[in-house]
Amino acid sequence: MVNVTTTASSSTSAAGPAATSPTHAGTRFTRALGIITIAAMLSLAAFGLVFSPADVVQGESVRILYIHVGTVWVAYLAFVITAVSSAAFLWKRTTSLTWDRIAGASAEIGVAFMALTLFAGALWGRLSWGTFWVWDARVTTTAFLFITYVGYLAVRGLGGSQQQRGRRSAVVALLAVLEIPLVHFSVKLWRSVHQDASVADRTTNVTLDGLMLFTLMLALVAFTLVYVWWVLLRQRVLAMQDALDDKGLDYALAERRREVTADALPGSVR
Amino acid sequence: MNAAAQAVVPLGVEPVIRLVEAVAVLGKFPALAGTTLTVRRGEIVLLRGANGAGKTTLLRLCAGLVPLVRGSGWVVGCDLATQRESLRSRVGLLGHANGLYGDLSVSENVRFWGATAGAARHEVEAALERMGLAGRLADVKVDRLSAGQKRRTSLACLVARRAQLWLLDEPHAGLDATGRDDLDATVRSAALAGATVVVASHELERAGALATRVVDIVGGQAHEHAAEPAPRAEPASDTDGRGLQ
Amino acid sequence: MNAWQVARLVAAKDLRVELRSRVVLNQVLPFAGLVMVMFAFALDKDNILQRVSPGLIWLATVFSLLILVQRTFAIESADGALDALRGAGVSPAGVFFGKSLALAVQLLTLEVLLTGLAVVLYSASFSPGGAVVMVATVLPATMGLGFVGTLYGGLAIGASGRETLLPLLLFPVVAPVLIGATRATEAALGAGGAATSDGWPWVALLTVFAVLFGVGGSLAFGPLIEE
Amino acid sequence: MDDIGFILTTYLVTFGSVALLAWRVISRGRSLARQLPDEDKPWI
Repeated sequence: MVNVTTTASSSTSAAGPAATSPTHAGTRFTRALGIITIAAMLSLAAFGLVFSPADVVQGESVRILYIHVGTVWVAYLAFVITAVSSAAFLWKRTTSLTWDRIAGASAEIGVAFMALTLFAGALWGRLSWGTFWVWDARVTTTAFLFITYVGYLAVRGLGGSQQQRGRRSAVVALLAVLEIPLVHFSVKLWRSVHQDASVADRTTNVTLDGLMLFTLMLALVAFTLVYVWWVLLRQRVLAMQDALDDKGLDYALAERRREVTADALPGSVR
Repeated sequence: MNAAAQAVVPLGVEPVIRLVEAVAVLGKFPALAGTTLTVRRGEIVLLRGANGAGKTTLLRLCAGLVPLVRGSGWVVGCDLATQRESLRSRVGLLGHANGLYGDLSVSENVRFWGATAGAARHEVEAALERMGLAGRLADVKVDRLSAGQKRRTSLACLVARRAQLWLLDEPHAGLDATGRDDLDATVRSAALAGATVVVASHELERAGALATRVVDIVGGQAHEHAAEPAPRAEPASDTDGRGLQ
Repeated sequence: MNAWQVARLVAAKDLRVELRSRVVLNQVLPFAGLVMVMFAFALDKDNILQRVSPGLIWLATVFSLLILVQRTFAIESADGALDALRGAGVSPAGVFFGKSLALAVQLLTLEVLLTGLAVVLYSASFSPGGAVVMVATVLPATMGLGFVGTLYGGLAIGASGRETLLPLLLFPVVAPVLIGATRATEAALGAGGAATSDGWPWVALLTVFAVLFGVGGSLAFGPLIEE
Repeated sequence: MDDIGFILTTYLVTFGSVALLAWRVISRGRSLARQLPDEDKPWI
């Protein structure tokens, strides 16, 4: 988080007389958002670790839950946004790749937060259930969701033209939307048949007092801010990446055209 | 450049291929760097050029297999930017790969590819006959064939597809003398029947004799050959523009 | 040519290639059988094999699916035939259904063999009602696997030649089939004391899966194999 | 004390990852923005 601070403060000084063109992807809005985000994250750390009390049932381990719930919320939000932007991209795919980039940026942070969710969830599970992993329907679906979107990111990296990348990955994202409810439903049905694995129901009851509820809300807000800030910036970076590829094409085209003058044309007059 | 000269097209006669400053890329490499080319119906155009000049990409662009990145283009009346799918069934491409199934026999392959274009059984037989594959070879597995025989089979598939526009990429490669004669005769009669043919070849003697016009491809661009042969008479009948019947 | 004619043509072609080359018969079937035997070595405990035999049948099927999908697209990419299929301008949905159908026929052969092996090796047995559930399970499960295999195979192998990407894309998607088909087969075999009628909800799930991916795949296959 | 260790690990890993992600996107944005003219930055 320290690095965010550096950008936010140094960007004003970087805009000296020589550089009217900004040398970063930020705007006044994202910088302000970045500062608010840092504040929110720092206070989340303070409330989550220090100010909020231990739970009556769970004890100190409830502190992990703030992280766990915050990240899983963002991960699901990110995947919903990916699906919606993919549909929007296919809807009007003729021109703009913006929807494709938003989908990609959203999926990237979704995968990262899903990994954090699984990590925090495993540690929390060890503390309160005595086991890192349970074959609970929700946990299993989440793991499948994670792998599915790792696959989605791999498809984005397959190469080819920008339009092709957009179309392919949008189709894969929409297929994932088809897949997730099926996975969830089948896993749920499976678990309801096998009652023995209902360890997940044993100690999940948390009694939230006011400060704990506040901390939980703070976690949701803080992680959502991180998500919004990151997607805004990442989407711009991806746009610049695509623009640079186009520039590369311009350069390569000029190079290619120069071959004509370099090679003597066989027996032709121009 | 001769873009302006080529853009002058007789009114009412839509050219089979019209490319204006077309750009196509392979990965990030601009294989076609602003190609302007017009081909009219019944022509046999020879594309010459060094390896990597962009001949193959030009043919694949015209076959609707490579997307148009910049510029504009129309092939057999379809816009390359928006109607790639609908142009494909009317164009036949003989690429570097033969597109054959090695475990199937020669006749099974030709029948399959003919069927994708809706060819009847007798048309498939005729195609096999024309490429000299009707006899013993017809039932041989493609895996067992020599390179030249595979090329013949691939050509027979193309003939059976009865395309309006033939795009041939190095068609002579690997063929023996009779194979080349068969190929040339096939191409000529297809053109006479109203099909248009674009050939990319290094075999300039062979292909040059066949062609009605020569276009040089250099650095991903097209340049009309100066010594253009006299224009062919416009093929008479055959209004539906099909090749061999 | 409409999509159904294309599908018939492509399916007939794929099956004829298989009849000529016998790759599935001579290599994939023995592989699947071997997997069943290896399971017996690995899980050699009292009655456990009989209890887990439904899962083993479908696990072996899913592993074999991976090989079958690679094979069905190796046929297309060996000599640029997939390119030629795109170039021929035939309906992509037709190609999708054709290849899925051919894949399903090969899978079906495999499943019959695996079920037979489970009966022989793991002493599994069917009641008459169980046999009905089994048939009702195998058909939608096989179609679903065929659709999903063709769809992601076309993306990973057909369009880009990335065979290593295939399991990553395929396995999360086939999870519902693996779960559903295994539970339904448990019901059919009465493994672990399951009642035969427990199988029907799973058959419904498998049918929904097959229909969804049949429709979704026919729409998505074209864009996925396009350049 | 398992609890303290687990809780601190969770917080460290989470905040560290978020910081790493933020740093990555900022530095990438900077290096790309330097290479491109203003017309390629529509958000300005």
